[in-house]
Amino acid sequence: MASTWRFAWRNIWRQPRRTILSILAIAFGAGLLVFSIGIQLGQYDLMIQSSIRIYHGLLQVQKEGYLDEPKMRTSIADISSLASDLRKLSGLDAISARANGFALVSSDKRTYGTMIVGVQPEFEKKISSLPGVIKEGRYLSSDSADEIIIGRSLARNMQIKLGDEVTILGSGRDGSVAATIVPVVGIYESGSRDLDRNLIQMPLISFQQVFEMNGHGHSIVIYDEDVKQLDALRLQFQDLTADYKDLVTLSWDEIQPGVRQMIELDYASGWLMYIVLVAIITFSILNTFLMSVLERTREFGIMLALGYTPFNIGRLVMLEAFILTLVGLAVGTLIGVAINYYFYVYGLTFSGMEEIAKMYNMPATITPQISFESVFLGPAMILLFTLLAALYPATRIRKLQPVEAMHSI
Amino acid sequence: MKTVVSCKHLNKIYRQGQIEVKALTDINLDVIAGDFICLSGPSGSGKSTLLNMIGGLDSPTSGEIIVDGQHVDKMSKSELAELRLHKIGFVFQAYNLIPVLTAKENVEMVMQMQGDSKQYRNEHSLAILKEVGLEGLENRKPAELSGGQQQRVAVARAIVDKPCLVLADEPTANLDSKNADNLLQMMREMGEQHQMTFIVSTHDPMVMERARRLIKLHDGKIIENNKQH
Amino acid sequence: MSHITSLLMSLAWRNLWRNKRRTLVILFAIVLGVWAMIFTAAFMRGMSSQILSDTINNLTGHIQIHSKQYLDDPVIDHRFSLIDDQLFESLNNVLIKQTSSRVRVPAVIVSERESTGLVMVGINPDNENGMSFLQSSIVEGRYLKDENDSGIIIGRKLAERLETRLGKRVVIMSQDKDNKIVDRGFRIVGIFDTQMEALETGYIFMGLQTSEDLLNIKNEVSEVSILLHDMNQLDELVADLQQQNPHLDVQGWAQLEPMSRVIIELYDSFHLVWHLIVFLAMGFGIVNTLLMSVFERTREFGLFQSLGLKPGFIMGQVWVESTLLLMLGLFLGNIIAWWSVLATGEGIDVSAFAQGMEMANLSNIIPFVIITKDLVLANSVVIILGMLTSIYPAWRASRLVPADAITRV
Amino acid sequence: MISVKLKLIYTCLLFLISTSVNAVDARQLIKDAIDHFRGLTSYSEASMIIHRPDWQRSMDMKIWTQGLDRSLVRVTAPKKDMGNGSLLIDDDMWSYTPKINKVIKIPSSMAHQSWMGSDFSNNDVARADDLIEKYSHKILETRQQDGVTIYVIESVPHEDAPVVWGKEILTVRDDHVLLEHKFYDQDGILVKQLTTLEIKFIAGKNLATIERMQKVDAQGEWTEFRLHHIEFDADINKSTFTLSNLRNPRF
Repeated sequence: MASTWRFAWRNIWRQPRRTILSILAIAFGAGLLVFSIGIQLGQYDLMIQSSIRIYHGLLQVQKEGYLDEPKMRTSIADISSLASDLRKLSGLDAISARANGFALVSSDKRTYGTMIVGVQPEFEKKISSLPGVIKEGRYLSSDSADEIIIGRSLARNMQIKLGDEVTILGSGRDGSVAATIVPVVGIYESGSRDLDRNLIQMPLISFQQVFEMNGHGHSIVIYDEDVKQLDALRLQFQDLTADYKDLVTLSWDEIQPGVRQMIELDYASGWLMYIVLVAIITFSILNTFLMSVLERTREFGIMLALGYTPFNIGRLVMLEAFILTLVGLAVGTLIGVAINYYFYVYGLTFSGMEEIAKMYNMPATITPQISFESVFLGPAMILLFTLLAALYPATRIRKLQPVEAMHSI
Repeated sequence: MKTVVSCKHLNKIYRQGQIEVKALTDINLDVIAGDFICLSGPSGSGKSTLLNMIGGLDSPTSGEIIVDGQHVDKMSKSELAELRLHKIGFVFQAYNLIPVLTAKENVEMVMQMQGDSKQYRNEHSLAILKEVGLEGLENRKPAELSGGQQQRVAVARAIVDKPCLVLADEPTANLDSKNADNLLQMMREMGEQHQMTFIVSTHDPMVMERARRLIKLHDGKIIENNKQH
Repeated sequence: MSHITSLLMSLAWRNLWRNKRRTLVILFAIVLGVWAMIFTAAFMRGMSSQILSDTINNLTGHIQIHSKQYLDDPVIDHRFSLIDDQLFESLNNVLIKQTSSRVRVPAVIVSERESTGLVMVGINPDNENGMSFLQSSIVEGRYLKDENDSGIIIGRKLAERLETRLGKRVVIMSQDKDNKIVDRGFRIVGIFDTQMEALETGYIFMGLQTSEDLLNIKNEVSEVSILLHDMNQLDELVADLQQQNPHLDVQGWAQLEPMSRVIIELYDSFHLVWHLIVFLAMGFGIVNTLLMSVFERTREFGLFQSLGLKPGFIMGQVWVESTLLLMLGLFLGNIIAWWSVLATGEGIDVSAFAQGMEMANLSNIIPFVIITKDLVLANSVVIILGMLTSIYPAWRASRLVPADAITRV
Repeated sequence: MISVKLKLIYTCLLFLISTSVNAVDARQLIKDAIDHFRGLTSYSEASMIIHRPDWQRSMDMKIWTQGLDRSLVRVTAPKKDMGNGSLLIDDDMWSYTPKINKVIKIPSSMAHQSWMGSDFSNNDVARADDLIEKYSHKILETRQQDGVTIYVIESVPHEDAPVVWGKEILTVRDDHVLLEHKFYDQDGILVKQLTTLEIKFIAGKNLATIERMQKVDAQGEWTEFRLHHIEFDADINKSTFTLSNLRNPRF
């Protein structure tokens, strides 16, 4: 076997220039694919990260039906202790309870209807980047403080500034009037127009008092920066909440299907481009395989005369193609990974990126993903395509007749 | 009589790594116009090298070559190409013809490069192909002609624009004796008819017989330089 | 020189087909590459032109004029008078193709079963025609007759949500200029369908006069939308209008919809990058194939030299050969790309990713758009880079030493 | 949602506080009631019960009215809602909550928010006085039952009336007690109905003292309005209905 490999290896280098060009073509393709898949996946990670990081979390435990129809009464009893139980049982710390309401918020000058969310400030910091984007003032101090933070756009529309008091008027969980006057202690700017215009946070216990929640809340938000843990975590939390009636564990993409679909669309169109690219590369090197067989007809004739079977020769030809591809893939993959590693360390950014990043709550630098998938998916596809291409010349060998072959030039 | 080719103290040394191969050693040779010279000797004796050098395909290590009054050894690549185009015709042992062109196109090609008009090219190529006995085969591709026919086309192409010198490197090597004889016969006739100088390398005795002058080479040296007939 | 050119051409063309299989393989790679370039460019152009036309059609126009505070707080208070000599005069500009004045304020729509908040738009149907998506998107019923039309037009999705339909009455409620609640019943006379859910659920349209009557205003509007003859004059006109109407806010679409602008710019810059990538992928194959054909024709090139053809001629021969190959590939690639774009008809339906598309400001059908600029770019990349690339094999061919070449077996 | 509550009460009052019917013209039947009612003032005490399969809550309130344009409502129980008040003057609404001691004007976008969990939709109560002017009325049926005449009136809103219903069918006794008020959509399908469950003779009149609003497609969910006490022509003048009185716990 070793000698077959050595034989194939030597055959490859009979035409060094051609071989090097073919290897370069494969290396180029592999490098490009490794690089762009890495960037692409990195960007998706970023989009997912940002979208779950800013507010919605990786998973949410909700009462069944709440997602479709967010009624105030579709709530989870004693949500703070459930959240703390889940923290204990799962070992994860980034778990926070929330309660949601809709209310009229007025300043002296204006009144707007907005979302009001009761949060646990201590844990909210671990699951959401919102506490980190306070541009004026500070984040909420404790679970029971009477204070709110408000988005920049809403503050501007309501014509209020830090320290001003706003009136909140809504309906409590029991239908009673929920009302309070609270000072604005922080103004945030998340970059998401929706949030900045539409979301007010207040401490959970204060919220529960104002809205007569009686300890209830609407969702337990679970955050983990490793999106790949999603399925495992989901199962874990389904198990942990199995004893509770009507609780469902929802993943980020069920809560925000838009981001996932955007990624899927981009991924699908990305793959179409990759496949076209790999096909072009395959055809580019198909000639190398083809010629290395056709110009060796005489040689193969002699081999046939020496007792090789066409199958042996075909295998040799395939092996040569395989080795050549492998060398190219190795070179390209190394280069691709090296480039990605460089950007992994130093970050990649380009013009226009910042504006897009802002729209989607993303940082303006992409960190390429370096994972099994990002590194090997592209090269594997090239290998598959080139081996398929090599089959064609290899099958031609079966038609060879020893005497004719030996007499051909 | 005019001297067409003049070689003085011609030396050619090939280097293959550490090894030096003396291909030609101190060749002195004058060829007068209208001569039909046979260059003979065993393989490796330097026949092809000498021919290539006279034709400017290869350059000497030392010494000088004068073809039709011009110092070949001092010419640039494109001057050499000009010289070959206008003054020298080549016939090789094999692979004389451009495979993608027909017999007539192969002959016309040189005229085309010289800028001859289409009508002139047409008339002359047809005439010369008729002269070499290929009437009716003008539009065949080389692959559709026999070895002898191909060599005739090669000769026709070499002489079509009346070069002063035709260099033929073993033109008969791939031909059977009858075809070889015919080709030789034809070349000689053409030379005489069109007042062209032929230098033909060969190790075929039959060819040597037909030569007016026989030059024998051995290990890169002229060992015999006889005038016959 | 023509005799040499014609010789070069016929030699090159015949040489191209000496090894049919090899030429076909590389031709296929080129055709695939050219196809990929043009098809992808058409797709991206379709995306960006879709974004642009959607942006412009979705009530944005090329330029919009608002009162200073309107964009921050789009309510009835921030309106401006149309009977303003200065404004009237400055809108009488030769660069302007069409203008449409609109009342555009928040409102609530109520059916028997549901109610929802949205934006109520009062338009002059004649001025609006050709300027926004509305008239062409009417799928049921009719367009507005005039400014006084008593009916309203609503989106299909909105009708579904409200469980109402064409011919039914709904109640529209808003605030008049004194912030008093005003409401009225309106009959639905038209249903529009735009594929963009946000548009279909977020807007209703009525006659401009009807809306002014409802809001108790006269000759006052929320915005004037402007369409130009030539988009290149946009910046100039924005500056002029702003200067002439300092009390108003004049903005071009790119400022109004920065997201769309950034995406369009990104797509634009990606064109060339993608072309280069595809070219590189096939470039290796082109060089390799040409080199193969050069080296197996070594003796022939020796022969050419012995016949007195200069190195330049030999170089030219190979070069013309590859140029012919490239042009043939371009020709077929263009035809196939054209054909495949035609075959997609109105575009590809990506409604499976509807929510993701909406995040990117896109509708569900993406048309393929071929424009001259993109065709020229793709073709130039291939022909220019292709000719540059084939210099190497051509140069190799011309560098063959004649004595070696001719005697090589 | 405060406004909705307010209007709900307001509408209920319209039907509760009814006087005798002398004419048999449909429009007149309703107009007379309204005309008689307008110019009158009233003070009443009532409670509202919102019932759901899994919960129920009740709220007591005091209501002052003057004609159709003005009303003031003060919640008296349960304790946590005590003191909440609403004021309606023409089409403008204000809300007051003692918790924050603040009066808030309800913006239009909120005025039509559906009231969480309630069976009273804002639409049917949006314009109480519209029922006279913005509808066409006709008597569908006049029948005798238990010695009283019962009129069944069909009211169809005018084209531009801010009403979403296709038609409303009211069943009124000749002593002007509303027995039933059905709301049909524009396809003629019954969406919800208000039914009088109890009639008592109080304050010198026959009045519906318990009314229930129920959506047709949500059984087990209803809202009841119960009238406990009412005084007509009470000592109420226009100055009762002011923002300062909204803040004033006496009212």
